[in-house]
Amino acid sequence: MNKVVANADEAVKDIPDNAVLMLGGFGLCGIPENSIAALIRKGVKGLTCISNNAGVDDFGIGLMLQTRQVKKMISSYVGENAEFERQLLSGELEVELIPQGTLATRCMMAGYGIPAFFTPAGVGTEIAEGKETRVFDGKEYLMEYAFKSDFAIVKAWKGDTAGNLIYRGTARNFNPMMAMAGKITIAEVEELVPEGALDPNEIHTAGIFVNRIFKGEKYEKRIEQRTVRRS
Amino acid sequence: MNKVVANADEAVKDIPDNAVLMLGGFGLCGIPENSIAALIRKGVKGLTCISNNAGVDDFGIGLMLQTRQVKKMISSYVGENAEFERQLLSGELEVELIPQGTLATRCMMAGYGIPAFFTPAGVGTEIAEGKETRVFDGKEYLMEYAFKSDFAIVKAWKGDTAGNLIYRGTARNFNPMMAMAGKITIAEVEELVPEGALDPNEIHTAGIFVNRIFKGEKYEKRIEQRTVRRS
Amino acid sequence: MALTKEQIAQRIAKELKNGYYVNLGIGIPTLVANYIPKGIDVVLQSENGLLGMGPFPTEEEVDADFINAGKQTITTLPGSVIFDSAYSFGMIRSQRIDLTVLGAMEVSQNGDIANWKIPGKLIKGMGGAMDLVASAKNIIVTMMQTNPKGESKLLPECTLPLTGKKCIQRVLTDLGFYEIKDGAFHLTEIAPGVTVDEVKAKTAGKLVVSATLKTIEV
Amino acid sequence: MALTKEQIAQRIAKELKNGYYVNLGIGIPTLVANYIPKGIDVVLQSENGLLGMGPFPTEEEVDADFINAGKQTITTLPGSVIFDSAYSFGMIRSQRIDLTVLGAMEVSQNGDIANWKIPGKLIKGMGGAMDLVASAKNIIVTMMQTNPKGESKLLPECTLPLTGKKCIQRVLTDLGFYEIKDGAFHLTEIAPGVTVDEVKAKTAGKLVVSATLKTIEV
Repeated sequence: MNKVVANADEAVKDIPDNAVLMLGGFGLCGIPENSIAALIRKGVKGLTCISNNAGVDDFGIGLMLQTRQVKKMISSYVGENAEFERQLLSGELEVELIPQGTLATRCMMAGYGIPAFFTPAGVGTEIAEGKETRVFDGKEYLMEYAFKSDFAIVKAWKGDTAGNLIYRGTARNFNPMMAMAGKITIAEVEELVPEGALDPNEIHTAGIFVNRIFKGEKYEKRIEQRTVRRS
Repeated sequence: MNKVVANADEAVKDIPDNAVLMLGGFGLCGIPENSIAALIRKGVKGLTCISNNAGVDDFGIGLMLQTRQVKKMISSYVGENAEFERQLLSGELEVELIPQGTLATRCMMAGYGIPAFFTPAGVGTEIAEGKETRVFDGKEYLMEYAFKSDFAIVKAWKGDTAGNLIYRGTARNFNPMMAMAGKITIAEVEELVPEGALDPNEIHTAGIFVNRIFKGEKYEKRIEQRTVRRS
Repeated sequence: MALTKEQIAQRIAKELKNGYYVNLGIGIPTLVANYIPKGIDVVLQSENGLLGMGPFPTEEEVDADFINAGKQTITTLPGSVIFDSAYSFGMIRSQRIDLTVLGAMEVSQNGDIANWKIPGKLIKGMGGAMDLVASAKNIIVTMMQTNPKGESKLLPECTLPLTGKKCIQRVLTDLGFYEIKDGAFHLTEIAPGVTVDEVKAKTAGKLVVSATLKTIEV
Repeated sequence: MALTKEQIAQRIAKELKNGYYVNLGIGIPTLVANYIPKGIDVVLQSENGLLGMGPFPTEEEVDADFINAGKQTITTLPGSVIFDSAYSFGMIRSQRIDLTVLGAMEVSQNGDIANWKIPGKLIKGMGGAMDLVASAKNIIVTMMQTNPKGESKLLPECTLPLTGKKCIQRVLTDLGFYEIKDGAFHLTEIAPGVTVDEVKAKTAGKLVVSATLKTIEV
């Protein structure tokens, strides 16, 4: 089972204008750097991006904001980004804010083939407006839907040619759920290995969910908040 | 964080009569052998067991059927068990059959704090009787509820003293979801190691879900269908 | 001549395409694994939690921690993945399985299927069958055309409790290959040496013989 | 004297019990980690996907793949576990977190909380706050008693958009520790040197002074 494509440009080449994308990562941690760069080179427009954050001005999804490729962000937290603010205030950019756990779970449910589920997050807040509510065991819940997306783009640490993925540290975050949730899933990895090189017991994402995989180049792995202690 | 108890008897000592238990395993693979033996020694009665299968006559949950400790089985498949058949036909034992994917997902949802969800399994069949149905994107789904259980008893390969677990091979099956779903979760392991001995990236069940852990003795690991090829 | 079980499996194997993920039920479907065409790379899913099911182990390789959905000891292959049962049915429900092959007791001309329960007989349970039939996008049901009493298993309506409703599009029996559409069994392929009259006699449901009827190559 | 941020953190740290799993929000709550009592074994959860958060790394240890929910570089500890964000909020929703500490802009006497959005100001988003407040069984909200304009943040009703409704039972400010019940803030502990009159003046919501009012030890 060989899902390897040559590079990021090849992987994203059929993503059309106005596509709905999922992009893995939390902050700048575990984001598909190479695929974002390829999307910018390709110049695809009008994107809806489901991603927990929107990057910073000069890294991550922030780069696609600079080039005005994003029509709408669906995120839980979008601070730390001046260009984002400007586009939002000017009305160039739509934003839909979703509680982080709901965001993660709506991705997961897409991968699990479960169209809707109930969560207490947002009950009694503006997030609940227009949503069906329901009481279970005396507690109120909102009904939330699985996301629909055209492409999911994730970043893993190691992957094999069959698309099996292993993430590293907290760079895992949203990547495993999004990998399960795309109509087409693209995975970029730091290390691409042959089938059989990964222990079947240690794989985080099964290759069945991954349509294309490639080895990314020169990961910058930008750090947003470098906090250190004295050694 | 030390969750180690001395042995199986200690782990199950407060399981009362009429408790609702989840028991991990698929067939005889990955079942909590030591805990089942301790439940038999303890002689607790009237149990409701949520488990994909009911063991065979002389192994697994089948042993608890011999001792008439089980009031009700909630399973997806209960063949291969003569005592089970006898008790079922005589009305001594109640059985609730649930599609395997629904069974797995109802465990998972309990661990995820999601009280209800929608699945297509069983639509239009007797499984759907009395259940709410709903159409999403033109397809009909049943609303199913998260399980409630008093104790979940799982079997892992390796575990650390904080309750973090790693399973091996297809002995994983229902164990990770059930581990998340018990009010009290008991884990028995083949190898008990100190905190720090397991790679944080390779752990399948986070210790936060596990209340008690112990090293099981003399795993028999009975094989139900020994199928071999010529070497 | 009606097809043998092996010939049924061989015919199904021709439906396999390169890159397919396949779930094979217990019985005849399992035999399909023996006839995967050369050069066709398929991955077998076992719903208890394995993708990339290998052959049975040798005596030395037998490991109780590695079994398939039929509880048989099996092996893994390079590229195999292990996962829990919820994740496994996640991939089934979200339609990542390209082909599902399963047995049945009855199929109706509306695509209903019954394969888990016979009233009056001891119930063993549906296992994963209800999840599979309700979720899979591409299912082939395979069974004998008639039951041991000689009664047709292709019916106007199922008489046994259903496993799934309006979910089956294709059935392969020992006598023919059928497409279910517009409330009828459309015979598209027939076993060599079997006559259309024999098929008609053994199909209780509405039968339409395809204008392009072919003989199954064996 | 009103409590300093460090003193607030110290007081909260006294609520920690051996074996607690704890989620600490950004700001004052994070400081609690500095005052975990000796002999008390607690595990810090970071909702982006880590249980067992360690201290900041040394320069040499800095690793971009290891960050906390505040996007700060962190380390792991023996016994740490990494998981995905859905699993992380799974443990939050199923109430495995024993104590959640978070900041707020406003709290109402009914237990409503507002801490994510100020109309007219740029919205950054709620992150995990709505999931946490709706799910946690044991929450301490910590904040200054008044905003920079001197207006009380303990209100009859929140004026800002809510993060959660009727979910807060305990609030610790620089002036006092409150239990919210029966539609009122019950002052159970007061900062040393602060008078009940000052608390009254700075509490817009209904205030009840506990008969067993204690002074917070600092």
